[in-house]
Amino acid sequence: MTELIFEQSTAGRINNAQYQSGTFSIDDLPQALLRKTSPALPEVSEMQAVRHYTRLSQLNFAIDTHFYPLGSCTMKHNPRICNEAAMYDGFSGRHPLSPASTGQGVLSCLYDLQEILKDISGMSEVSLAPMAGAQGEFTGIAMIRAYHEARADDARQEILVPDAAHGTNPATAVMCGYTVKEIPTLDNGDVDIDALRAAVGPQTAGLMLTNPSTLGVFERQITEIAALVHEAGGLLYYDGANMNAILGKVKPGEMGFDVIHLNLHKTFSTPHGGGGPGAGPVGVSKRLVPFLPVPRIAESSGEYVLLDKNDCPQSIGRLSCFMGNTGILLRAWIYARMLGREGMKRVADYATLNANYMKVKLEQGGFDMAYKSRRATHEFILTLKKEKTETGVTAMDFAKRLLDKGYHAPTTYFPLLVPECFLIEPTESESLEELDGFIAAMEEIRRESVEQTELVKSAPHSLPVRRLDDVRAARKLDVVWQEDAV
Amino acid sequence: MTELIFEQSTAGRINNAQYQSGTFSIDDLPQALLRKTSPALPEVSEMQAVRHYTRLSQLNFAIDTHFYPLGSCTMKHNPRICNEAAMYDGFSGRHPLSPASTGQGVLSCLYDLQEILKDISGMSEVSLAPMAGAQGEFTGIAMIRAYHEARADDARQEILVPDAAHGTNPATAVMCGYTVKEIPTLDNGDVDIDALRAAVGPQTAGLMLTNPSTLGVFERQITEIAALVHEAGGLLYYDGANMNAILGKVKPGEMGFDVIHLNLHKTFSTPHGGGGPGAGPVGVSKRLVPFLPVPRIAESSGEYVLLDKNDCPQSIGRLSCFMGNTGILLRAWIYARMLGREGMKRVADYATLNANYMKVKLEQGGFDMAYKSRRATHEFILTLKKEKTETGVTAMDFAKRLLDKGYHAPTTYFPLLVPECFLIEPTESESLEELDGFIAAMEEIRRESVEQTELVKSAPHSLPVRRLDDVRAARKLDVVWQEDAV
Amino acid sequence: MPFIPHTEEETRKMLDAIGVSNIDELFDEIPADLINEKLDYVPPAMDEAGIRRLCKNSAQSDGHYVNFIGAGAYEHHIPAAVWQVATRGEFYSAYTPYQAEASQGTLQLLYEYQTMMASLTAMEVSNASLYEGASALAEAVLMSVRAQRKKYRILMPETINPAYRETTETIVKNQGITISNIDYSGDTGTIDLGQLNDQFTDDVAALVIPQPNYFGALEQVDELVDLAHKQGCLVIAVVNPLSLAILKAPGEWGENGADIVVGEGQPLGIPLSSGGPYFGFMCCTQKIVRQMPGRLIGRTLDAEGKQGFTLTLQAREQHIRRSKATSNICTNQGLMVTAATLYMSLMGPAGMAQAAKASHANTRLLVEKLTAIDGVEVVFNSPFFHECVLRIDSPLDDLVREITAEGIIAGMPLGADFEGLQDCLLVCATELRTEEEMDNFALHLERIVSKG
Amino acid sequence: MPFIPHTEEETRKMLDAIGVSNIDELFDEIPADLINEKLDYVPPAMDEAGIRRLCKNSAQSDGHYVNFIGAGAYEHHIPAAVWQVATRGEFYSAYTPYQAEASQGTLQLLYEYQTMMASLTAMEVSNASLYEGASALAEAVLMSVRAQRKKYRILMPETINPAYRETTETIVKNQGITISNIDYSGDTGTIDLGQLNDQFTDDVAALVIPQPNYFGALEQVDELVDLAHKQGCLVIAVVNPLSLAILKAPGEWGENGADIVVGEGQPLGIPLSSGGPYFGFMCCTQKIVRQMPGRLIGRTLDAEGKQGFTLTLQAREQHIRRSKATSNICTNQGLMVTAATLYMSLMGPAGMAQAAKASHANTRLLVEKLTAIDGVEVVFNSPFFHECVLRIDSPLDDLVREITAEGIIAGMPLGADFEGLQDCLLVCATELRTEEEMDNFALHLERIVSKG
Ligand SMILES: Cc1ncc(COP(=O)(O)O)c(C=O)c1O
Ligand SMILES: Cc1ncc(COP(=O)(O)O)c(C=O)c1O
Repeated sequence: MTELIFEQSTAGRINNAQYQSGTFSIDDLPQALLRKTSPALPEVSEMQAVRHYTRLSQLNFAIDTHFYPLGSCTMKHNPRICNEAAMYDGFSGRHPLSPASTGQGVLSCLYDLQEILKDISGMSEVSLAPMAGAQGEFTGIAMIRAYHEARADDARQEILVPDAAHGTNPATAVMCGYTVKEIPTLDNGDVDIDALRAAVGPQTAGLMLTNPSTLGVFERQITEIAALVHEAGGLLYYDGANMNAILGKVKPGEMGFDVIHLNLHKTFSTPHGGGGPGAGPVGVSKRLVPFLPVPRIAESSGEYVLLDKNDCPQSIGRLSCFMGNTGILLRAWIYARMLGREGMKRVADYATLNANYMKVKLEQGGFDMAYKSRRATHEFILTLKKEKTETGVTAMDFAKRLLDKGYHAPTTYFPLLVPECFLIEPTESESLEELDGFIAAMEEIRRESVEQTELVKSAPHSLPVRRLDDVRAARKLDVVWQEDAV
Repeated sequence: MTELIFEQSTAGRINNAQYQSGTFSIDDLPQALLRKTSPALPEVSEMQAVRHYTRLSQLNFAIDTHFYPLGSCTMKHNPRICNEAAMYDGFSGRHPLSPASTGQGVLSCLYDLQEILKDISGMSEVSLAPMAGAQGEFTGIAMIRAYHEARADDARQEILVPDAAHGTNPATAVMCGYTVKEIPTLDNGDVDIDALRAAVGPQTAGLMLTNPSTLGVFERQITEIAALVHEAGGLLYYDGANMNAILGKVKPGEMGFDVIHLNLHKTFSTPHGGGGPGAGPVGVSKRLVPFLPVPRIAESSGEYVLLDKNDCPQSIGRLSCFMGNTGILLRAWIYARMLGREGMKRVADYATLNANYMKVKLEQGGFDMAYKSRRATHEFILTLKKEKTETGVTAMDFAKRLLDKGYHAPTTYFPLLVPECFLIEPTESESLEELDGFIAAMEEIRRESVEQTELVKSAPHSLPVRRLDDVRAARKLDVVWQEDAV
Repeated sequence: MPFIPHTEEETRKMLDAIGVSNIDELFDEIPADLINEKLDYVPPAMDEAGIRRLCKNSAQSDGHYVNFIGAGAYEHHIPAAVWQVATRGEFYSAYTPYQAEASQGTLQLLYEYQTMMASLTAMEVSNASLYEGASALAEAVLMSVRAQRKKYRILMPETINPAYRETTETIVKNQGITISNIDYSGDTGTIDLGQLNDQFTDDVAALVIPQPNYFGALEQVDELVDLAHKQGCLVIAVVNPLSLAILKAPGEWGENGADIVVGEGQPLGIPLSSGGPYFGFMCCTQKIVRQMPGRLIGRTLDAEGKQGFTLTLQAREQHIRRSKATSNICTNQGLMVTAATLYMSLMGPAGMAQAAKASHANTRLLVEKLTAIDGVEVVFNSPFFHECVLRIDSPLDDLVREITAEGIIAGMPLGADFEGLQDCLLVCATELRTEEEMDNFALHLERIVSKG
Repeated sequence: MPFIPHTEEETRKMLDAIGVSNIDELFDEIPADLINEKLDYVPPAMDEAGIRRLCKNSAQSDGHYVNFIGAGAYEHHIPAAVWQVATRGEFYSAYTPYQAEASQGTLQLLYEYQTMMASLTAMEVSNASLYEGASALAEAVLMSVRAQRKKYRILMPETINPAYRETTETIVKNQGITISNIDYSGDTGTIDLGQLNDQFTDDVAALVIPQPNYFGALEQVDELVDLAHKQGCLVIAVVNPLSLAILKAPGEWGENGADIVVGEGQPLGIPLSSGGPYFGFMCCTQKIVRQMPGRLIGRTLDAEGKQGFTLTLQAREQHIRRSKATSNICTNQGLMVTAATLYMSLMGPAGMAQAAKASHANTRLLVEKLTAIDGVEVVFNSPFFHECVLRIDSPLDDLVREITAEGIIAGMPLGADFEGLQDCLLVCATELRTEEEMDNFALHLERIVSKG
């Protein structure tokens, strides 16, 4: 059933349990400012709403139902205690502008999280304010800009970004008023250091780097790269979306980065919620501390306080009305405390073990790896170029057919560098049995793509809908329901 | 995927988050009393457990996903606030043997529920102790027995039960040491009062009656029946499983009943939970008050207290270790308070409206009603005898085909009196749209049973399994998993 | 109207279809003098915001106490996933799986539950639940009498939870069954084997053995089982399911094991909730499965030979067998069993053993701390699982009240139920009790005892 | 290992398959001097029982306060079904619906959400969310500049929430955009139309209109919109979505309505949670949809002509367009939108209107009660929605502190953000505030003010 909620609506139906009793006058408000017609929200009973959204939910693949090896997204288990605790009345009921004295409980958790993130990242200070990775990036690059400006180093108008970078990196640089220069990648997955050398200069504000990169390999020349950029007077930004690969093993601060963001909804297992919310804390080296966004959480003689613009005059400012995605930060903190000191490294260990196992097995099964000679990090790239040439079956077809077999598809067609690619990230929380099942499904699909090409090309066959027409979606834009519009 | 949890288990896997750290010695316990081999419980990760049971849950039909017109079971909407509130720490964390002073909150709710149930039932006193309808019946009949015994009226060894009664009624009478005499039903659905007259006598301990009866009609001669039984010295037991039909309209106490039970998991909307828990409070007229089970909740100068055997020397005793299904009682209380005075009657009104609407529409659609001339109460019976004769398609086939069409089947083959019967109870919480959908599905199946008989006879086709072999289940009893046993 | 979706227009349309002019007409078969729509007590309706406020206040007023009380219900850790998954609508709002094909989720879960319980108890069969522990014992007694025919006496030790004995009496007394008490030894707090020996007359259907017993002490189960079996008598074991992660399973007691095993399922992931809902479990040997009460799930095949699950042996049950059924039970405790199945899966054998061991160790530590106080001593010299009886030289009622005021539930006073134990308290420390909490308890206890 | 399922044996097997002897070898491409497994701060692991205890204590210590504060986040009733359904694993643990066929649940829900928001604001298009209200305004500013080309000035009234202005400045300042402040009238607490008129120079891209504004007062939106449009300037409306159940929708302001509508979604079923996660919403006209940031869900057909839903106009987004994207946003606030969609469905238009009306009525009642106190008066003579500025003749910092000690959050002091409003407090009473709570607030306020 995919009837829309609006199609189940009946004019005049009221869900009384949610309907405050009493009549409340708004006669004192000017008629001209009042709404004349009721908004076309659904008029359904509580049962209809619950039934509809329960049934809708069942149409989703999710970590709680399926293996979900979406590369770069780190779809790991979301412990249920995190959700429970973040919803405790004392946490969920607190108004953001209440005096800090009424929030020592939540602030103590957040402060502890800051300290934990400092420890694992090797940075001097951390701000929890950014609400997702992309906002973390914005924050970081804005701080780099503020740093250069504070030193009146105004010629630096360029941000360097490897061509393999996530789309948010160049988009962020532009939002901060920079131009973007792409640095090519070598065949072995490392940055082309000669090209980099040629590109850096007095115009360089900084370099954004993901390490391990989005190619699923560790950038081995990171120390040289850092030196190059620093020598040119630029700063280094670390996109920490792949931190899961090196958690507890390598500290970005020690690789030479000046500013980093972490995706807590990835590495720290907060729920992805069908597209968020996330949390993208930033960590900075000493010289960038003054520029951190406000509010900042600080401790002063055993009390937790919020620092504002008056306390931090050089701050880049606020990123949101309040202080970020607190409830998500709480979930991440709980997860971090449950991992504990000894558990951090294990995350990287087993995420890497799972990825390398899959890489080797799939290779043995005849699939081509984009970076054959390299170790996988927590993820790796498989290219289906050969399969496409031989049978016409694309990475997209493979992806859709995987859905039929009960596996969410890996990330497809990203990074753009690699043709017909699958970016596969199993995460540490999946069992050997699940990995073997996925590998077997991949091999099966390859057989099918030879013997039953059409079956694969027309997949999926067992989902609520068959393959959807994306082109039509963009051409005949229908983003708001009106009766009989399809 | 219906792989069993045991098939996902790997020896030695530990779900550490739930594993208390530390080593705890049990060396002080005698070796002979210790377990030698670990129980074969699943060894899975938290994610595996969550994924497995999430996926299993999706295989169910439930009120939250489907129309579920299971007659006699009153599958109405379960408001989510009831679940939320019953799980509040203050409620869910209280130990049952804590002093009553630590439970004034919960006791005040339960006491209020007692008073509400007294009001709607017209009885003198109510006990919340019974944990389901059947235990309510047991309690009631045991009190009837205690009453006769207290009067040394020892010759009464028989309980009268209409042949249409629910199976729990005769089973209960036997558990209380009585013999059961069945009273036949007339073609119009009323009790055969002449047969009853002939059956009552000095051996009669009492009569158990459901009104509206399980035939979906109101027993019109209830006043005469009560007089007959009372004159013979027997007592009247009211099986309140069908109270939804007359809530706020008729009080069982005023029909002449001496003792009743109510199924709160039906009339008061507590969750059915895949088979329970329920709550089956009993209400009694004055003469049975001394026999009520313990503990009883009473009020004494503003404080709520529990009365025990010392306070109630004639009590039939305890029904359980503590005081019944408190958490379910709380849910029922919340529902009752949300209905409120004005809402009680509406339940009966709209449950009855829905049932009569379906009855009329299905009749117009050509289906035969078992009690054509009668009003439906909150439920009604349709007989597929004609369809079976004409096409060989049985009520069971209809039921299974309904599942294919996205509707849970009504109660089938009960009451046993009516051949090929469907006992249909829509409840007040279903919308007209849903009722019309069901009616259309029924008509469609009738067409199919003529044109595509085999399709119907081999239904279901769209569920996780095809029709299951119940005979094999009983013959080759397999109730505990062992590898490779199927 | 709360929870009723009808608009006035729809109501009108439906009335027209039926051919009546208003809803009241639909009740025209009810004798007019029986209609009474007047409610005197029921208060006006409350919206959800209002009832939530009221409930929060009530729950708040009951507060939060540190429990050192067990006596049949235990505060254990419950993984967060248990209730978040168990209350998914598909489990929460489904009913008894009468349409097996549309209920494979619940059915497979119950089959898995049965397997877990059978394994935990080392028995061949488990049913899908009974109401709770005490009434489960009553059902076991009735079952043993059915299985034994013409034997109507049950040997019930004094070491059983007294509420279990009372419940059993209430439920079985009208069927001509006699319950004979077996004394306990004042030294060990366990069944007095000497007295027991004299009780085995021909009419004894079964011996009940609690393990651990009400005093927390461990019974000599091997000897007891063999003794009973030698006398042609069935054995009904009453056990704490969590304890079975470390204690010998009833199916392995003595030569041939217990015949019926029952108990309270609450320790397996069910919150205390002032006493319910919990669930009773029952396991037995294959031989007497047809005497078993309650629902039973079987694995079978579908029309295409694929595995599936269904209610089975329904011919034992009231809805088929009516007055000849093995019990009148119908609705059982499905949702609680769902939670328990999740609990056992999430904890696994190692997690449950750890919880059991930690409870044992904590109780030992507690006993050590409390008996260090002058005027507090252990009563019985038996090994115990996670409860222990202490004799305290201070008026118990006052003591309990005073300690409650400190936010501590001290334990269960035994005086009301056991002669000679007037000054005794049954205490318990599960794995959730911290040393700090124990020290705090000890501190207050010392203060009170010393001033007494 | 918490959340890692591998047994030692499996690990061994996997290492063998890879052909390495231990896990560390898998990291052999990382320069050895970068490996640093030493953590100085991170404490040892806690099990779930331990972390639950810790969280309960922390949450408990934050206590429970009666909120008379709004200023951008509001305590409204949230139906219990909202979060019980929204946290179902299938919503909670899924990601951005990149594989549309396997994400129809989330996609259809988001399409329904877009429809609801479009209807509520009377706009043609809604996106699938931004982070929260203030950054949504920043995105709207950027969007208006893109749509207007070569115009880089934004008119921002002083009546906007100051944190919105600050956030916008942070986000847009590096793109050469100037933000000009518009004064407010000291009488009405709304935009000073006179001063505004002078500001319309050629380079103005958009006028921002908050409704209700930060002071709770209602702006003359019709006039403002028409004025701006006449000047070739876009209108960005910043609205409270719940207020739109009763207030005129931005799409209907003036002759042609607002062009972009943004705001904070929190009032639609999201708990306060110390400030997040909430969600920002954004609606606009069809004309400028290609300038919109964020995800957009479209309805389309599948290979068999059946309706289905998918991400659309992705060419605006960073993962396709990279440096030319409309925004860098990627992860948005999906789960919050899920909750809001449930909220709007459960409340319906009537329920939301009722909540809005009750909030309005409660705030009026509160203002009446508080201004009955000597030394407390209303500052602006405008109609207000559910917030109002009061001038209080008492040192505000002390007052707020004292009232907090009584369990009441008194309101938002305006002195730090507004010159001339040093002694002013912004108060709010949503539908959840009872008369008893208001009386209690008044009582304490009176006590403090009178002694001052
Ligand atoms: C490598 C990389 N960088 C940045 C991001 C952006 O993070 P977010 O989606 O939280 O904004 C992502 C997430 O998709 C990513 O994978
Ligand atoms: C008419 C009738 N009586 C009694 C019962 C027994 O109630 P319970 O299942 O709660 O034991 C039922 C429930 O199925 C019923 O429908």
